[in-house]
Amino acid sequence: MELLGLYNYFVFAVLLMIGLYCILARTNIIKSLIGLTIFQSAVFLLYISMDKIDGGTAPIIQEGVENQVFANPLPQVLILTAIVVGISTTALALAVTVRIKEAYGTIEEDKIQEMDREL
Amino acid sequence: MTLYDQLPALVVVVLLFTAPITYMLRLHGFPWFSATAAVVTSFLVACSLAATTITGETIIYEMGGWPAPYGIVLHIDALSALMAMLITGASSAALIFGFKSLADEVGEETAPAFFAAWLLCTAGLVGMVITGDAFNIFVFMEISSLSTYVLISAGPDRRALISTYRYIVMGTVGATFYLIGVGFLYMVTGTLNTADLAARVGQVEDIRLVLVAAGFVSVGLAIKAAIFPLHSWMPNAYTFAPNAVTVFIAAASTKVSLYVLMRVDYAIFQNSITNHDVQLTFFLVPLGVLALFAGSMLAIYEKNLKRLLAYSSVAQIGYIALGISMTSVAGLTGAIVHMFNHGLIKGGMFMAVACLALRYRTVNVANLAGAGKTMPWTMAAFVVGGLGLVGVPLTPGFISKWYLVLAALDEGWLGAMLVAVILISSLLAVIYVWKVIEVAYFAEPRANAVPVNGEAPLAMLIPTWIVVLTGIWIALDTSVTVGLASLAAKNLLGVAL
Amino acid sequence: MEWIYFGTSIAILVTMVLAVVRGLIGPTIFDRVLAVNMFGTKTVLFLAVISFLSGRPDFLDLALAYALINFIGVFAVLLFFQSRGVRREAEAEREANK
Amino acid sequence: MMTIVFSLFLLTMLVIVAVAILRTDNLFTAVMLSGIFSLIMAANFFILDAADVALTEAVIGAGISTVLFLSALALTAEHDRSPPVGTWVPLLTSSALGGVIIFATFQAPRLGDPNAIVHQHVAPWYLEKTPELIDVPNVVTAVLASFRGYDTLGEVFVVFIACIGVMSLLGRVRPRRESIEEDEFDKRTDNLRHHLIPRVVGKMLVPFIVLFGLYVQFHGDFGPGGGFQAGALIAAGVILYSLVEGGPRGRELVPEWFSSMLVALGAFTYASVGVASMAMGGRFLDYSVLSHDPIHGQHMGILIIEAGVGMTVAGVMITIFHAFSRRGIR
Amino acid sequence: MDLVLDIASAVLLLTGGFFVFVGGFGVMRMPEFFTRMHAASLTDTGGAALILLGLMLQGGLTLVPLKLAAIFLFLFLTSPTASYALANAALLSGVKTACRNETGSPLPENQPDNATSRPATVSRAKASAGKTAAKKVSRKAAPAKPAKTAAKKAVKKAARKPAKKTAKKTARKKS
Repeated sequence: MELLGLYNYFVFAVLLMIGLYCILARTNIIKSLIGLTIFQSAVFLLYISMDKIDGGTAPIIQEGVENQVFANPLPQVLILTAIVVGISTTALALAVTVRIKEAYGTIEEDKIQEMDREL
Repeated sequence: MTLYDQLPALVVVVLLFTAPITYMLRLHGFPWFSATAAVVTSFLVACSLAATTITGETIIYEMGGWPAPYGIVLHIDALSALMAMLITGASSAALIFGFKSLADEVGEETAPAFFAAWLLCTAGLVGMVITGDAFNIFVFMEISSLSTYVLISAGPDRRALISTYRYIVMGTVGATFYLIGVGFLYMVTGTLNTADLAARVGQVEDIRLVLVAAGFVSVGLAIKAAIFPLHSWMPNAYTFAPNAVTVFIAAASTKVSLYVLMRVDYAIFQNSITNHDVQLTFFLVPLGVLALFAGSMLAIYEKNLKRLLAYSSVAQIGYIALGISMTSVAGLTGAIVHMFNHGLIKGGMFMAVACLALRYRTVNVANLAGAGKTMPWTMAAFVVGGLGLVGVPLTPGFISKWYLVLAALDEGWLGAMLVAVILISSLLAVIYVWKVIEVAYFAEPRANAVPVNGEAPLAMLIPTWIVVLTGIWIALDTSVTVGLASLAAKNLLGVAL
Repeated sequence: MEWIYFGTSIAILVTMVLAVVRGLIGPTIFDRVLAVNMFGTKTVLFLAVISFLSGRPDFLDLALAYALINFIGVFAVLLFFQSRGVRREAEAEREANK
Repeated sequence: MMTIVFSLFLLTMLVIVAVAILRTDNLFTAVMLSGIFSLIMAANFFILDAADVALTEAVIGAGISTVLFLSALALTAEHDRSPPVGTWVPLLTSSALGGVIIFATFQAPRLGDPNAIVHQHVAPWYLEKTPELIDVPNVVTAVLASFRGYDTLGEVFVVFIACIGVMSLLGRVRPRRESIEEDEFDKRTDNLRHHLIPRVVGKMLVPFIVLFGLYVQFHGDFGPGGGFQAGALIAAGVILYSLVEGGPRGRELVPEWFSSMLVALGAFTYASVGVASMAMGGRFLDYSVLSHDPIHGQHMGILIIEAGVGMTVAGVMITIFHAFSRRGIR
Repeated sequence: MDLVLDIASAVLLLTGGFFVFVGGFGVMRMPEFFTRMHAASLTDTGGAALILLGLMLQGGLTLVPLKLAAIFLFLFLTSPTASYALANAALLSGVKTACRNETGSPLPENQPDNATSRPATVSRAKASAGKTAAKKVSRKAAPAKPAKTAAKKAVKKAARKPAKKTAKKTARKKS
């Protein structure tokens, strides 16, 4: 049971690994960006895992219900911020990718590197 | 509440508030004007904050009126005021300098977007410096990095795009690492306020998570600060950005990450992890030494002048890292002063390069033959800056290296080695600066070279020389920078001891 | 009643797993889109049941939002196929004209 | 107990899908799978009692992000053609990273442990004081908009700058294609008008989505929701319209100058609430001074800034989508 | 009364859960895309309807049943639409169905991801430029591994299909 309670963290670690590997090993830009979103999502998982409390419920106070236990609102707020930051980064990176494709005709980093070296 | 009480917030609010206005009002010439006005205002505010904090006072400003661990507070001491001054100063100098060259490179249509991005970049950097909340640093880090991506991608060459992409990936990974570190810290302390974190992290029983958090924060910030093996995004980003942008980000942006690294490490980890000074030394000294050598060597073999200066920045960041790693007042003073001085030097040099680029339409060292004759003032500014990089007396570089050497001498055998390293790398700096000077002054222009029509316009030359002369002045009268820096260093270590 | 909810949600979860497996093995892209779509609807149901299970049925807003978003995703995919088909034709034609 | 069972399912699926994303060499498949990934993540957030985050992740992660990736894919390439290079270094780096984290988290508090430090220090204060100081039922909204309003301000500026970036990158249009006559090309790539059923149903749903977005916006104080989710939902409605009717008509509905002004206006609204509270003698973003009654002031402040957030996010998402879609036809 | 409601909703929920599961099973086990789609779309609507109805009975006299009804309505509208759209797209890009197999022999597995819409492409290219160009295109467009088979299939298919539409179109274009 103890180990199961830590499962979230292990999954966080594994997702982080997959994301980083995807970023580092793949030369295709869009693939790397998908890796980047996985990488960021992993961190969301870390924070949200912290907010859970046994027998708790989402931190929205209900009228007329006494003695409710609420989950921690702070990590949720932070992750709301982080999600929006993440999509902003992704959108910007995708726009750059489209321009790269138009300028170079490819979105494979190694090929782009070759093209630049010729200059 | 008087206006005076609101100053800490104003330094960043002015910038944030002006950005949407700049974007919305599409009048001719307005974007540059409003951006400059806002940045200069912010600079003046930062100066007045520095004047307050030089007495040793720490300003706490509660955002939204909520008290410390619950709301976000701004935490301004001598160090943050100095950094805010550096950032806003560099930003205003680069804007004033770029009045002409930016109009060239950016164009009327995209100007509102570009200057709004510029404002937000400055705001993000200043926000990172003055905030007292670990997560807030992340938010403002993202503001500054996203706007830096936008600014770099405005570069004319198509390689600007691929450098932007690399920077986005590296920058996001770095910021995410930082976020993971903050998450672990939050997990063991339950708070995000830096002062509160510093107090509570000492009570943590199981140090493992704190240690890993320290690792993540340091590596993440090292990526953002372009400390040597993690610098790969930087040279190209500097090279292909518009010239005025390079002036600004080279002067300010990596230093802010170094500042955060220093602040977080000294305020939070030094007093909670036993032997953390040793760990810090083991983390930063090898990286710093490697950065000094690798950066200088790469600069020596580089043909593109902008990239040459970028590699030299890699080396100079090595100095700052060395200073941070020494955990002594002299070392920290050296590091902080060097952040400031290197900002000035590099800003001035990149300005000179921008002048050269305007006339020569190229920044290849080989094509600059004869620049010493056709553009004497620009090249003179470049040479003074170059002497500063080497660390010749009477230049700002000398002061900071002097403090670094003093600090190193206190460190025993390791320090002696560091002194040797610093001296050798200064010699290497002589080589790469000389390489440029030799071409500019002594080489004959090629027969087929494009004729160059004289000196850069005064609108660019004057700001360049103002920056260069400020550097000289700071080298002669060290009371402000060294005063603030040693105060800051004592503050940082005072928390640690 | 709780066990009924639990059983239903497990059934839905298992179906989600099956959908994911279909998404993984393909073989055509349409199978994957089908899997995504199906996964989306199952998520809606899952959330609806879970919000009853946890005693907070006021969270049904979420399920509603999911239902809407899922639909938009399918449209985007459809448009993507359409433009892809045309793009490939254009490429082929260009190739042929050479 | 049930939470753990559900988590087990969902998290395992998460890992499997992530591995599949890594392994596939078809980018379209990868995008589809990352849509599934986001949905699983959102469901998992819901299990972990983070309703607001689940809503955001679903709308932004599974909805908007997928649409953006598909738009970008349509403009770039579909296959990941390169074999992985230098496989060893990334493998070692990432396994070292994972190893360090697993090593570190072995002592971390287990999921849902009520004695964990995170539940002790700051969090109870928020839960306890919110009814008294701000008096909105949704504590997440209270923390987001008031206690940590400065963070949210920063975040609004992050999306603002993203919008600026995308506009300045994709704003300048390139010349039209030559191989196919342009109206033909537009007609066949840009809309779904000739599909009768999707067209009817899609257009029918648009007003409901926007209405639901407004509901989420103004109900955010009482239930899951708020400016971000609402903005993204409203944008999703407009995006749906553009998908069905084609980009040009979508841009007629919400002209580009309007959406980009909306972005700046939202950010401006947020910042001016802060400046107004400064002018009225409070700290920056101290809503209590906005009205004679502090709680009423807080309500007012939260309402206005959430509206600002909603405007910005909706404007940003619409602008970005239009920037991509316009790139496609020209 | 409560008990009756409970039992009714339990029956509805469990049946719904069963339907949903059957749908998932069908998606796993059915031999090709259109049959899988059939399994998915039918149970998507049917199972969802049952489950939501079962929940509605538990909602009491609040806003909850209304929201559930809204979800139901949305699913009822969107799910078939999505299925239609998907089936249409699949049909147009030439995913093969079991029913159209002339020989009656079991179908070969559909071409994997990379090759789905190739037949149409090739036939059009062929109509305008002849066989050699078609070969070139298909070989070039296909990724390294399934290149040979895909090209072969594509050419075969192109030969089998007269591609009337395209021929007409090109004729118009030429004139």
